[in-house]
Amino acid sequence: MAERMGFFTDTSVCIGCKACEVACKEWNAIPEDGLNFTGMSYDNTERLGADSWRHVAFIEQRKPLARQEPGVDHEGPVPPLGTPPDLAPMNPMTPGEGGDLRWLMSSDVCKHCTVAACLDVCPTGALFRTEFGTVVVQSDVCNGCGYCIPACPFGVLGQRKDDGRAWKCTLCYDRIGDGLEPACAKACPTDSIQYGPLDELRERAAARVTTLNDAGVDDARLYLADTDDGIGGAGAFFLLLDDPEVYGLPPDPIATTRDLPAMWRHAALAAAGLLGAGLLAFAGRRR
Amino acid sequence: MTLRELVASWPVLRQLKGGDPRGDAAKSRRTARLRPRIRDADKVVDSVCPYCAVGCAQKVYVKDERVIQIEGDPKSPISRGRLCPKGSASLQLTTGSSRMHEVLYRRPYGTDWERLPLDRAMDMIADRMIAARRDGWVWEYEGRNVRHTLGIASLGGATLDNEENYLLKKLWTALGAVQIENQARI
Amino acid sequence: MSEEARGRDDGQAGRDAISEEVHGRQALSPGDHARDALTGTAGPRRRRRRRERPVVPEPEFTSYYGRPVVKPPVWKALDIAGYLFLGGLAGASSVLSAGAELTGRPRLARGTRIGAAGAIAVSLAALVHDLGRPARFVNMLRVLKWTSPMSVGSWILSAYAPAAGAAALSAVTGRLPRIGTAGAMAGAVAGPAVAAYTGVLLADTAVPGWHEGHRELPYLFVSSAAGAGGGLGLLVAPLAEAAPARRMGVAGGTAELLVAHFMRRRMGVVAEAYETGRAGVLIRTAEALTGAGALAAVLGRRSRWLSAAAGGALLAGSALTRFGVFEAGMISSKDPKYTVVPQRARLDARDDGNAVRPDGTVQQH
Amino acid sequence: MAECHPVGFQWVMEAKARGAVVIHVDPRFTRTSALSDLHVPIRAGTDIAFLGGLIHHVLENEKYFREYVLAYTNAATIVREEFRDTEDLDGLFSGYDEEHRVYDPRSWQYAGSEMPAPSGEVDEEMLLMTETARVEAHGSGGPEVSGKIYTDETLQHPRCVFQILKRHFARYTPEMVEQICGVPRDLFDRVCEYLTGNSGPDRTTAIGYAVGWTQHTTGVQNIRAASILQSLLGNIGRPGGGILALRGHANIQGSTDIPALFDLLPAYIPMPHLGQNEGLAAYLEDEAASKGYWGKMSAYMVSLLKAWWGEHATADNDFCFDYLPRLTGNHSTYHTVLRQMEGVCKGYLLMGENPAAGSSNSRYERMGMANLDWLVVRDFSLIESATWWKDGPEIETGEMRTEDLRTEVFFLPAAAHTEKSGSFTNTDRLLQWRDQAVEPAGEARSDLWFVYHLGRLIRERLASSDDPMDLPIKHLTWDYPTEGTQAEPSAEAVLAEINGFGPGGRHLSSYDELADDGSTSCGCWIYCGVYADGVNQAARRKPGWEQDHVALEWGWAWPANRRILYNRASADPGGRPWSDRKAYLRWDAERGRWTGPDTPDFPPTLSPDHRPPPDATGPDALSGTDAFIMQADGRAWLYAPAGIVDGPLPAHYEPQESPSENPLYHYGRNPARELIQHPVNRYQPSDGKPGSELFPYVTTTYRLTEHHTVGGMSRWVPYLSELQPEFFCEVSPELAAERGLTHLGWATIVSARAVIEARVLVTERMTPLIVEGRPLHQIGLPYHWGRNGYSRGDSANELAHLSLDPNTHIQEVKAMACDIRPGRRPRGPAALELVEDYRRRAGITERTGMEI
Ligand SMILES: Nc1nc2c(c(=O)[nH]1)N[C@H]1C(S)=C(S)[C@@H](COP(=O)(O)OP(=O)(O)OC[C@H]3O[C@@H](n4cnc5c(=O)[nH]c(N)nc54)[C@H](O)[C@@H]3O)O[C@H]1N2
Ligand SMILES: Nc1nc2c(c(=O)[nH]1)N[C@H]1C(S)=C(S)[C@@H](COP(=O)(O)OP(=O)(O)OC[C@H]3O[C@@H](n4cnc5c(=O)[nH]c(N)nc54)[C@H](O)[C@@H]3O)O[C@H]1N2
Ligand code: SF4
Ligand code: SF4
Ligand code: SF4
Ligand code: SF4
Ligand code: SF4
Ligand SMILES: [Mo]
Repeated sequence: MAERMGFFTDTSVCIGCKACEVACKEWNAIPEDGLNFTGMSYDNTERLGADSWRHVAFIEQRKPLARQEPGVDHEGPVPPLGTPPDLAPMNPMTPGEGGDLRWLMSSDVCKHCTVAACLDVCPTGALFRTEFGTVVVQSDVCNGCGYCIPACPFGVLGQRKDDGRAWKCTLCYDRIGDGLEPACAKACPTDSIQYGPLDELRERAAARVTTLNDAGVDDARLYLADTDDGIGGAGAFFLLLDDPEVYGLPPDPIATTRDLPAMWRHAALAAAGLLGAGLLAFAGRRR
Repeated sequence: MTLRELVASWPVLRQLKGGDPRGDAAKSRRTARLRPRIRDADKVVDSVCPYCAVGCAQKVYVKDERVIQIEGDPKSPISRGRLCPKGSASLQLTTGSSRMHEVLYRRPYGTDWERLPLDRAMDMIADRMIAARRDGWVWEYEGRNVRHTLGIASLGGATLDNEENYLLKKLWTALGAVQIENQARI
Repeated sequence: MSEEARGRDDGQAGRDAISEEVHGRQALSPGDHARDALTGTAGPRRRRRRRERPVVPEPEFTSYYGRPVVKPPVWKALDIAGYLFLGGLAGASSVLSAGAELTGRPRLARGTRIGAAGAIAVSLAALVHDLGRPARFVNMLRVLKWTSPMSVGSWILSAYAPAAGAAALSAVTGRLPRIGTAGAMAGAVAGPAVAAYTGVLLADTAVPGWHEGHRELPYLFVSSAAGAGGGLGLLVAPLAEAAPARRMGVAGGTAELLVAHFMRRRMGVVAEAYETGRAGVLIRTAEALTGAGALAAVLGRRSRWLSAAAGGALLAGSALTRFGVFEAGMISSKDPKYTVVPQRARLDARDDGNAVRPDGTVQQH
Repeated sequence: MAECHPVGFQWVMEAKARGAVVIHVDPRFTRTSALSDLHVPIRAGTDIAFLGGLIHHVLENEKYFREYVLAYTNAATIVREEFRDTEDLDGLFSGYDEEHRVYDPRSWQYAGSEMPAPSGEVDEEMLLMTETARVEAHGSGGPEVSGKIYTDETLQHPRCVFQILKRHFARYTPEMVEQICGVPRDLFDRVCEYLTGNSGPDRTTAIGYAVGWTQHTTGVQNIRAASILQSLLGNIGRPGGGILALRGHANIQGSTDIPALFDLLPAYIPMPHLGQNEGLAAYLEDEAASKGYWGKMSAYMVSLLKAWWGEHATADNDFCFDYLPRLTGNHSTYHTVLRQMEGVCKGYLLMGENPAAGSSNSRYERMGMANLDWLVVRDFSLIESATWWKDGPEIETGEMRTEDLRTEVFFLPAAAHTEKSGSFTNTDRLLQWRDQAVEPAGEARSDLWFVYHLGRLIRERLASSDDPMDLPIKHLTWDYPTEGTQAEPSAEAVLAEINGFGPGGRHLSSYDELADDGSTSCGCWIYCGVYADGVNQAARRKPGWEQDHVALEWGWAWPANRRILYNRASADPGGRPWSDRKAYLRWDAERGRWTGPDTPDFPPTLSPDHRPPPDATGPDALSGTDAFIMQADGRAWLYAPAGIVDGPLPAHYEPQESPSENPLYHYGRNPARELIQHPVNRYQPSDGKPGSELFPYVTTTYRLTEHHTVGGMSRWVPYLSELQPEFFCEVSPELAAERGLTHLGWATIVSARAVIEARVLVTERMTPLIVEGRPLHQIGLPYHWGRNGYSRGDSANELAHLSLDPNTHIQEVKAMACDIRPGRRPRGPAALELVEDYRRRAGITERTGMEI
């Protein structure tokens, strides 16, 4: 087994350029996703899916970014968070002072979970864990059963319309197997996406949060770096400046397969119950 | 592949032999053979991003006389291997389906394009250049030497390279044309 | 140097550059500070220059433009909910047919054997239809994974379906009765597994409306299957042979109503998904039909017609339950609320020092 | 910068990581602002007031770097008595000629200049000088100043530059900044604090700008204002300092150096104009400077003529100087379109530009094209400029009918950068070579191929002509080797010619070797050395990690591979670094030369205490402290006595079309701005004049990271198009409420020229400003769209007008006024009617907007 490799995405230096999205598409020859003007700030990709393996989120908020001075001044209330975009001029917004504004950008990707629900549930073995500890779909094996798609607690996988198969980030399995950096990380102008051995990345990330916190960026926190969490820690983890749900990420994800033994027990009991009840139904009177 | 091999490669069997059905046992033959396509390049050519003036260094990977990938060159002390979305899209820019590869011609008052062979087009343009240049020729103005022509003009150059601009400026000036402009203006 | 020679040369240099690539990054890293940039840490604390502003009520939860967190299943309702229903029906029918066989109720046995095989055949067709690439169905048996309910299900089905098929074939043709009986018996053993595993199939996803019911769903589905199987028995068997089917239908239907109730009670906010929109309509109709079916089954002991109607109602109730559960899952996965609110509550509880069970539920002090 | 130079922005992040404070001054909160420490929203078009306020602060509070200012700037130089400032003449400088709307700059000269005293009247010669834009001829240095220079080192003389500066900027107070720019006092104070706190011997501040400053009627003066500020703070020629022009296209710098521009020959040698007929000597007399490197203009010019006409260029025939066409006025692109509409210019080649969507007032461009005999478009795809006769906006409105248009159109597919070899010069003046990877497919060819073979065909046709007008073509050196199946001319051979040859065909290695006796040839003197020793220096790719931070062995920068210009100023007058922290160059007395990580931008062995003999000329006339070696007086100019046509100092003028009045001057707009009076270029009433209330909002145009210019290289590329799929406008919630605009709905935007529609993006990143006590709203329009391609939309340039910076002839698309309303725009003739209605209600005539 090679060293476990992964991503540390530090959103505090992301400039929202979307080079990661394009570099990924070019390398993996992913089909274009269609023209859809969403009004979600500068995000017209909307979400991860079969044809977007990187997705850069844009969040405009009435919140200060440490001591940054945004210079703006607005009157009037803002619509609450979670409002659909067609109803909200700016979204998601935190109610706050009209002189506060920050624009958060963050590049999302498959988390290459330690406990990966998608992989666990895949009936064909199309999804498998590589020697780098990453989770990869083999497109020649995938039969389009679609099971992995709702299994992922992050909504990463998507089904491609024309071929019905499921697709997601491979952490550039072909590249890293040959000592190359993944395409997205290589392109990233500010090194917001950092690729490397997971242990090193975790250390660096921890130091980075401390630096940021010490420098007064109190909001900085790590997401999915903790091996005790519901997915056993991710192979791709993040430094965020707000709660995960603000970025469209689940605040406390769990790999549902963790509950699988219990579920099987219940299922076995239920099946036995059915058999028993069925046989019981024949006991007693004939009419 | 013989039937035996086929059966032997059945992951369930590999699994029974102790392979992990969530790991190596599930690997397909295609996956086992996976290589980054740039490894198969016949040559790797040094290039520079064609979009903006940052001038990020690119590496162009060529296989069978076709460009198969373009990425940043980490050697560059300017860009350190990185490319913005535009630079990253250079492959699609240069090899995408919106590129035209044929000369088109619209005749005066014509309502649609027609095809025209390249050498024919070059001949026609050369003839027109000579004629328009002559038409617009001015030898002098109020007794002073001018020797220029306003009959022809050209625009563009900031996406062209130095050598192209140099030849353009040289030819143009020798023709007596002065109306040569480019994006450096606007 | 000729152009060609240079090309080759560069090719070599290029290959070197590939190894330089990763190496290069490292070589650069000591001086590579861009990633350490800090924004907003210079200067004085921000001055508050704003007046009071109208306050908007605190939102219930936060999301990214109201977009779902998890992906809704790509399955089509007719295919998959239909499959769940038919699989359950088949499983329960097999149990019935075996019982009928053993207790000498030929009409019931024959009808449920054929019913089970028919149901499983259609359900398999639905499954294959739903696969984006039906040709690849064979890949289902590429591996055997206990972690994948669909894999387990595939293997169960590949045991069950031939058994049920053999049983039915023999019943229809009257040939090879031993094999038919063996098939029926095997089907009776595998059938309940078919009915039960589908609960796990749904529950083992991140769909809140399903996963939050992961303890109850297998019970719900087997009860519902029992209701349907009983219903089928009532439809196919003469009054003289229908008693077991009646008992199974009534028991199944009643259990289905009870389990569903408890399940929703435990789900918290996610239960809303079962009460709103199409899911709500389906669930309410299913409950009415199942209740009515069970009642009619009890009352219709002497009426072939009422028994048949009860059977039909139980079948329909069972089917609608699956469609309702399916739909509730879809609703719950399309609204980020159902993902975020329970998870946030869990997190907050943890932060407050409350114990969180391994399955993620909160144990309050 | 994060938006338009994203990969370059990594160095800003690098600086931030080392503690730099980043300030972003922009009307909009952009991706750059998101990563900056301070965002200053500013009313578009008011940067001079803002920078003027900073200069005021520096002068008033004595925050300037006195030693630097005294040693390296012209602060102490005394100016002519005749000079009058805008403060004296209410917005005009002395020498203004109302009839021609130009300045006679003679009164702005230093005292002691040999120029004749100003007559107050502009002669034709002067007009020509102005129109043919001598300014750009100084792209690599300053213009000539002649005569003896008087100075007052105490900076007390009332006519010394320093005192003039103080008086000129006295009214640019923080209050005035607030009133004009809409920048609140406290925000402005913080900028002052950061800026001055980060300048001096130990620290430097850099200023980066791009077209947010240049695309104004006061474009050049915006940059002049920054130069004054940076010179006062001692931030030029030093590491971490400077004014960084973030240039545009991949080779925009190269196409200025080897100019596809009407007024320049390669390397900023001015094109001769009508008045310059008396031969080479007289021309050189006119143009060359007596001191500094421009003093060697004769060598540069003769070598250029030798490169072009080879053996035919001899001392006897003035090296064919007469073969050069003469300028007779302004031949810039917008004036060329006038010639097209007049029927004078009949043939047009578009090689990599798309004016039908990218040029200001694009309708004006199409009108010109519709009157051509023939048009050649070379591009990758069928851009708007190639298809307007078929599907342009005028076809939609019914103003033009395809069947009635006589223009003959040739579309020739161009080769992409991977399909040809050549060099690009990036924004750091760095030449980088690209190798051809594959041959272009089908009939696509490089522009090199096109120009070379077109020249060859023309030469074949004229070979037997004995018309004297054809001699320059017949005698032209045009014998490049060709390669490959497509007979592609060798780009390296062209580069070698650009670099130049010495006697015996030796490749030159430096412009110091150039001579004016015909023994050397050189196609672009500032590029001399790029092919030194027959090695393509631009192709050098020594990895960054094997070099120091200056990385002299990556590519090749002009001039002479220097990376920081005027780097002599990084050391004090005695040749010692100003501080250890900011050390760069130093004088090594033992070895008798300048040393440091960079090529010295100074004669390498000229000692700091060298004083030239009084009669020396050219580089020999430099003293050991004349750090600004391309300037005729060796000094950085706080005050520009020559070379700039709209004033020696920047003054705040309102944009051509502005909803606000100028509180400083009666003459509220740049008196020397260039206007084009034409029916398809009507101007709106401005600054409170009746009718201006119909166009109450400031509009600015800009770029998005995901697209490139007018989209020829991005709107056709699906991976980029999907990232920004539609044309939109950015407005604040307040403006949305005021005008009933809904998020994701449509907006119709109207100017006196056109009406367009855009999707609405309501965002708090757009903030209302308080200008002159009233709220002012700004509208943001990314200008990338047009009607062709994969992602399509209306083009913002339909709205724009032609009012140009008089120095550079650049259009003002960064600050305009317009109206916005909800809903989609009318189609067909109704669109014309709507615009006509606005014009009628605003009382617009051909005189509107033409006031001084
Ligand atoms: N992604 C991308 N990158 C590009 C290009 C591209 O099209 N797309 N084009 C390239 C080219 S050709 C060029 S020229 C450069 C241009 O690079 P930039 O000049 O950076 O580009 P713009 O976005 O046009 O303008 C910059 C900013 O100026 C602001 N602005 C507008 N008016 C004013 C004003 O009056 N004062 C101040 N202070 N700011 C103002 C705008 O809001 C905008 O944010 O970019 C190059 N790089
Ligand atoms: N409103 C408004 N207008 C503006 C600006 C603004 O900020 N606001 N900015 C201005 C600025 S700075 C600029 S630079 C211009 C840009 O305006 P344009 O230069 O007109 O726009 P581009 O789309 O860059 O056009 C370049 C064309 O060259 C083609 N091309 C690329 N490479 C080659 C090649 O090698 N050979 C040939 N023959 N063609 C090639 C591309 O496909 C593209 O169509 O827009 C200007 N207009
Ligand atoms: S992660 Fe990097 S590449 Fe992606 S948007 Fe952010 S800065 Fe750009
Ligand atoms: S994030 Fe989702 S798709 Fe990625 S490994 Fe985890 S479960 Fe699988
Ligand atoms: S869709 Fe493909 S990858 Fe996903 S679970 Fe099914 S077979 Fe596995
Ligand atoms: S690692 Fe590779 S596959 Fe994954 S997002 Fe990055 S570029 Fe795409
Ligand atoms: S990659 Fe981006 S920043 Fe670099 S040169 Fe290309 S367009 Fe400019
Ligand atoms: Mo530009």
